[in-house]
Amino acid sequence: MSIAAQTDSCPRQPIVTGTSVLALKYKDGVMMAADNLASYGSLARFKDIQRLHPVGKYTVIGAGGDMSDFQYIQKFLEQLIIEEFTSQDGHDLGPAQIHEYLSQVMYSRRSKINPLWNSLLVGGFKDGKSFLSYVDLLGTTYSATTLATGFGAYLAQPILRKEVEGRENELTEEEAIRIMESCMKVLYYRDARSLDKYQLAVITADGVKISESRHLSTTWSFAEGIRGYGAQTQ
Amino acid sequence: MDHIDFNRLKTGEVNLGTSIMAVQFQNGVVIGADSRTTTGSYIANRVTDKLTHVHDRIYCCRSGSAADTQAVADAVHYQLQMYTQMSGGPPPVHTAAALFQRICYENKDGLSAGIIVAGWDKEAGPSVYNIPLGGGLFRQPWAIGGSGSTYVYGYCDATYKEGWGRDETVDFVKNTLALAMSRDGSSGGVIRMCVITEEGVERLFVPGNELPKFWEGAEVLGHAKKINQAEGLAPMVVEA
Amino acid sequence: MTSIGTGYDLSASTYSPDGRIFQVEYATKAVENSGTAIGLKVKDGVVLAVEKLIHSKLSVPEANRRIQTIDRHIGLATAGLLADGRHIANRARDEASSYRDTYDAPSPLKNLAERLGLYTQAYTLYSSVRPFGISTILGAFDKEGPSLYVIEPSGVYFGYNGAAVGKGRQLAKTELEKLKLSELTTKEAVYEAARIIYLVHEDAKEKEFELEISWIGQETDNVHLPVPRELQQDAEAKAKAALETFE
Amino acid sequence: MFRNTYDSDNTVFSPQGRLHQVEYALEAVKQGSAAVGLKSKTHAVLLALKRSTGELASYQQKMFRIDDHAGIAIAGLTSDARVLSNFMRQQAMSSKMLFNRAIPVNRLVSAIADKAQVNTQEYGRRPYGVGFLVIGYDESGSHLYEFSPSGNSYEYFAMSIGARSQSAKTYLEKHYEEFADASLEDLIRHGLHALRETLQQDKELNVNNTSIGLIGPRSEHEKKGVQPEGAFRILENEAIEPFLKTMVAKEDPPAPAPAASSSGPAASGSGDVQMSG
Amino acid sequence: MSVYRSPGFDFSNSTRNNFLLNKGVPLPKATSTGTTIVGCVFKDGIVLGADTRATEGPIVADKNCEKIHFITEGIRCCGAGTAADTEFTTALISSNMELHALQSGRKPRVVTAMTMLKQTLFRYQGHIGAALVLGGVDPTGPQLFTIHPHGSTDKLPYVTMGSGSLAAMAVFESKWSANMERQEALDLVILAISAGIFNDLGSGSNVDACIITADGTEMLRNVDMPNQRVQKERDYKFRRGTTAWTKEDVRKFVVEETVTSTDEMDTS
Amino acid sequence: MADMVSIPHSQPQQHQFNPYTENGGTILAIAGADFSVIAGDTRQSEGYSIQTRYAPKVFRLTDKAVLAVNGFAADGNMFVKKVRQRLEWYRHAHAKDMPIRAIARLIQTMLYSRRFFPYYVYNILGGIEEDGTGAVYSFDPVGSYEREACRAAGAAQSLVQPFLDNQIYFKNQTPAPGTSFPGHLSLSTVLSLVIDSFTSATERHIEVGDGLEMYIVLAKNSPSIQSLRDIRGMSELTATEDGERVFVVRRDLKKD
Repeated sequence: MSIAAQTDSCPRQPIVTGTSVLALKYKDGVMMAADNLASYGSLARFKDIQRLHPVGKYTVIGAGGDMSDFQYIQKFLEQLIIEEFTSQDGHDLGPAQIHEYLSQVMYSRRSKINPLWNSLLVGGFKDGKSFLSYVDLLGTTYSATTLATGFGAYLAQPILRKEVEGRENELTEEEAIRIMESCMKVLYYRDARSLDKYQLAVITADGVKISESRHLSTTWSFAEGIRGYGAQTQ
Repeated sequence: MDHIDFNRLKTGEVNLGTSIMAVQFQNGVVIGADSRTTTGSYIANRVTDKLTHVHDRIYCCRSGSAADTQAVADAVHYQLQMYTQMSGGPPPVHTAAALFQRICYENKDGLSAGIIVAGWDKEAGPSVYNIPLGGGLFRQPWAIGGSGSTYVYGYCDATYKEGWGRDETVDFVKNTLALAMSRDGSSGGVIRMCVITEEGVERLFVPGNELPKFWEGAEVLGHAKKINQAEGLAPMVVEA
Repeated sequence: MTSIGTGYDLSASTYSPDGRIFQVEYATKAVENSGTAIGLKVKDGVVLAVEKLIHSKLSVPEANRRIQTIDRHIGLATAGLLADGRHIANRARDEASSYRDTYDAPSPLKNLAERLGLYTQAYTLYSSVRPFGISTILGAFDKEGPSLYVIEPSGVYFGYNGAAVGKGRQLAKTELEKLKLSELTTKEAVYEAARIIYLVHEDAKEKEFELEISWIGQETDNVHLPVPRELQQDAEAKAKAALETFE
Repeated sequence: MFRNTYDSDNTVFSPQGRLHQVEYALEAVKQGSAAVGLKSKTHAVLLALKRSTGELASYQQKMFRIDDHAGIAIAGLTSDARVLSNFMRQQAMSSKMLFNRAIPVNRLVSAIADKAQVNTQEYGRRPYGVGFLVIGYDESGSHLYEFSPSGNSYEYFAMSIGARSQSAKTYLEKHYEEFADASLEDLIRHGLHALRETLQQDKELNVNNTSIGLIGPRSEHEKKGVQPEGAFRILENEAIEPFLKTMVAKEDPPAPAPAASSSGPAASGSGDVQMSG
Repeated sequence: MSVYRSPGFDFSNSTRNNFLLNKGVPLPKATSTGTTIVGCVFKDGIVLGADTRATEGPIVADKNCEKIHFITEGIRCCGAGTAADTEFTTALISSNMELHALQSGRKPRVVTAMTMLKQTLFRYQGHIGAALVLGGVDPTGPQLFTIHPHGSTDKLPYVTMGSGSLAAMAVFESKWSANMERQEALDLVILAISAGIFNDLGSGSNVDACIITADGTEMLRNVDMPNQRVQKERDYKFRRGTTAWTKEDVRKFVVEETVTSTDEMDTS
Repeated sequence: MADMVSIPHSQPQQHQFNPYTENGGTILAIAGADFSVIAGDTRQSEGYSIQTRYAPKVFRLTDKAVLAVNGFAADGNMFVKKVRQRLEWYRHAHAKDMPIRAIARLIQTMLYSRRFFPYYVYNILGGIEEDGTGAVYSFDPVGSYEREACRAAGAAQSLVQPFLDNQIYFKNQTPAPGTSFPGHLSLSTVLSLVIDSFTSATERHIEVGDGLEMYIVLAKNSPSIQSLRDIRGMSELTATEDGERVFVVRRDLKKD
């Protein structure tokens, strides 16, 4: 399948979009989180879409940005995995390879000035090693023990770095879930394109698990007494 | 390659993306608003109070630029106080609305303000005035405004009935705002409402985690078929 | 072969005076020289088995596969020229992939068989190419359930409940006909397939061989996979035992 | 050699279902000097006999590096080998570029086999006239493959191609069960013994006419600086001296290797194989 | 345009500037400083916090500047945005507050400062690039506001501003609670500022804090210093005479004068 | 309000796709008599955000050549990958590593081939020439290059280059009467200067920091090896015996 199949040479802009994706490394592997919202401008258009997608047996990709481009990415990765499966020779693609491939596709599309308008996280676990890396519409890549795309880079990454850096090998799954939950809550509070419904993916030696939708419980009570924006008291 | 993105966010105007509403009923009016203020898609304030007191029985709901609407409301608030001192009695709602309209109309190029004025007065009883962007003035039995309102006109048209009492009106406002907030990314947070009657002003508060719930889609649909490749070799999905 | 040397048999684009295309028939000969391959479509799946002749004891067991995977749910076994077999498998993968691309769904086997039939047939039309020297068995579990097709060098294809190609196909077919295929489970079919391949091989008294066997069905979540080692070993043991009683 | 009506063209089946042109191409492989390959659990080794066209000529190149984890030895038309080995290098590099992964060895071999198959089916082409032994190391361990012009490829514990390769095969078949756990030195010694079988009566293996290609951890006879550790490398000239010394003299009387039964005219000993054959 | 001004708002300057801008006459660019500033209410008062980095584009202009400005004894204001704007605006309002207090004879209130600030900023339609966190304790109790450059205000129990505001807000949103103790609140503010310092390139160096209660104001300059300058590997003292010269010219600066008395001043 | 129109800021939509970005950081290289030091910080940023605290900008190409890339990270990584593939083809063809001056010319050609859609990357190539001398080649994004004794590039170039001019070329320094400045600095001096360059750049440039990677290439049998004896955080990357040697030293930089 040709990756550059799209003939449209004029770069579009993202239409139906997803917001942040978060990921961290912990003791048993990698955890990733993303909410279930796809926005159309400021319209909360689809509230039940999954933005975490398993690729093969060891990898999950999470996407922010244009959802149609993400679906296209899912499709060609699925083809790639099938190609790999049909070889039936004991070799299969791990997260590092999938990330490399994705980076090449993203970079080559940006070089054609016809980008796939996404920020993607690739997380995985294979042969006893965790993997976590980022790639976006420009083909820019980087790795770290905690990563966040979109607003998450501003709102969640500070918390993730504080909680995770230096403790990657101690953090339990429960702690990791707690951290993710608190980051998702901050995002729900402060990102106008987010939702209080999200999913978690864990990738460990046991393979890939993507959770059911989870709801955030939020706090608002402190706001009841607020009146006006200045001198007003009633 | 300057750092424009952040500058925009920093210097960008603060907006009340907003869903606001006012409905009159037999004895008074119910006004309501969400609580979200945004710069870009960052929520600068998630518990804003957009229901602004301009006189004892007159409030306005603000939408548009936060700075502009605050300045306008402050100015009207001041003028109504002057009016009260000069005339020796509380102003009618229509007078408050007229003051708002004058400022909005005369500065229509420089202001970004969509305001609903509502309240109770002795002459007219309860009344609701809508002053949309250009600075026109329209009296309505119910009014909605802000970016969230476009999603709920249909609901309001289908639901509103004349002759409601207080409680039905409060529910109508609450449900309408909840629906608007659930679809409009620029609206959200909590619902603040005021019931303004001859007797006084009653504040109501619905926290963000107790908003009325409506249809929210499946848990996760996303993809017609999701392959769970967690266990063993990835199976193919076969439609029944 | 009465027309050998008459010159009407040198090209796929030439008919003989009695309306035959000899090159296609010769291609079929290539199939008949090769180890037997069989396919069984049963109640809840499909089993493919191949009698893989070992030409050297230096070759690594299990390495040089003759059953290939086309998509998650499709397997393919060929008899004839091995390299042609890989060619057709690659083509089959492309077809399956392009179907997926267009329809966002796994290709039904019927569709794939048709596409491959057309492809094979195209190689019987021109003097610039030769026909494929293979017969192909395709097995799958698609939305219609288990499915089995055979494509001949001429490009014709048919659906089967049990199919056999290659050197021992006659005997294998006889054996397949004795089975109540529609009542067998996939697991039972593995035993039958192993028995038939052993029987066919014994009949031909060929050199060493290796049994290669795969399945698709409920046992594998509808994925085409090699039969698990323990099961294969057990099936082979039973097949050998059956051979003794047979004689 | 017999001639018939069905052997002039690769798009023609004989009435027996054979492809004579392809079979002739296989003969071209047998014209080349012999190459031997064998593997253990940790190593894979290639050995080849180099010919020289004369006193003043250098010895031919029998081995090519494909990547750090793969290399080949050839028998047959060297120019065809260059085309194919270049293609293999491209495949290896594209795998690095796209996936940052060393290409699995079997796929490397399948890629050229598929290329070769096309040349057996379409008019206006000829089958490649070269055979390869491919060694490699990947996630599933060490590998040895034979590639032939028919478009076939097989994986072996040990194999030999080229002139008089049948004699080497006979040796390998006798000893292959020892290879899996053999040390690198033992593995190479077996390889040398096998290669020796392909020599004409009066010839000996020496530093000039023997090449060794290998993959896997360093031997005690090798200099340091294998780059990176265990990568494919070709040993020639004095580097193979210590290995030649490990050879054990043939048991006398030397079991005369049966002359390669099906091979055509025995390799003449000098003169590289030319395109015209 | 009429020579008479209509009552109300006057946007003519803004119109002129936009016109010039469209004509291609660029306005001089003021340096926008990245910053993290925060404020939070606790049981007895307000804690304000700020980082100490000042930048000019990507260059660190000042590694330890002060961003918490004095308004009155019980009211302080953190400034983010254009450095000059925050300094002048707060200084102006500080002065006016003092005058206001003197005139009214009452303790100054935070809302008063807030109103002055928002009216000033609104008048300039965002061209004064000051983003402020205003906090203090007055007779009405602890008060905390943010003021955006366009003149809008927010009244909240915890606020952040500047380029590091998201990082700091993340800390508040996950850790703030009502009725904190003084130390708790200070620790939280330090944590919030640190989040800005380490995650936002516009913010850096040290943490300043200010605790305001009814009892008084405590300015905690450099309350945390997580980014000390490291020891250099080499000593860069230059030998005397390193700088070359082309000519030498020694002048005497002690001038001797003799003062002689003249005739008496001639007056006419 | 009919005020949907009044939300110009609510959609941060970029209408024109910009295929470039700038990822910060700084690189530098200094050539000695028989060694070369090539260094870069490890911060990768975009705007005011730190993307990662560890993204290498300096890459070992061969035992005698190290390449530092700075600018748009995606272009940089791709460029290094492509250079490495070209070097691999060279190795296939010649069974040896490409000499550094040939690599320099190769890089020029590769950069210029994209003259009208350039790699937005500043390259500095450091290593050992065939004659055993230390070399530094610096490039602009479209391929103009020259051999120099030292060069800084990237975000803090304007901070670091004047410092190097002063300390390496002794610009604006007059030697003490009767003495002259050394023609080549010792390895230990150079390493100190490099470290000080980066700690200073970290102090005053917001895009520099987090970590420092210094590659050291030594000529065959270089006596400079002595200077490396007590360097902490060092590891060797040499692949071949009896030739040039490559080392890397990693240090922390401030993280604010």
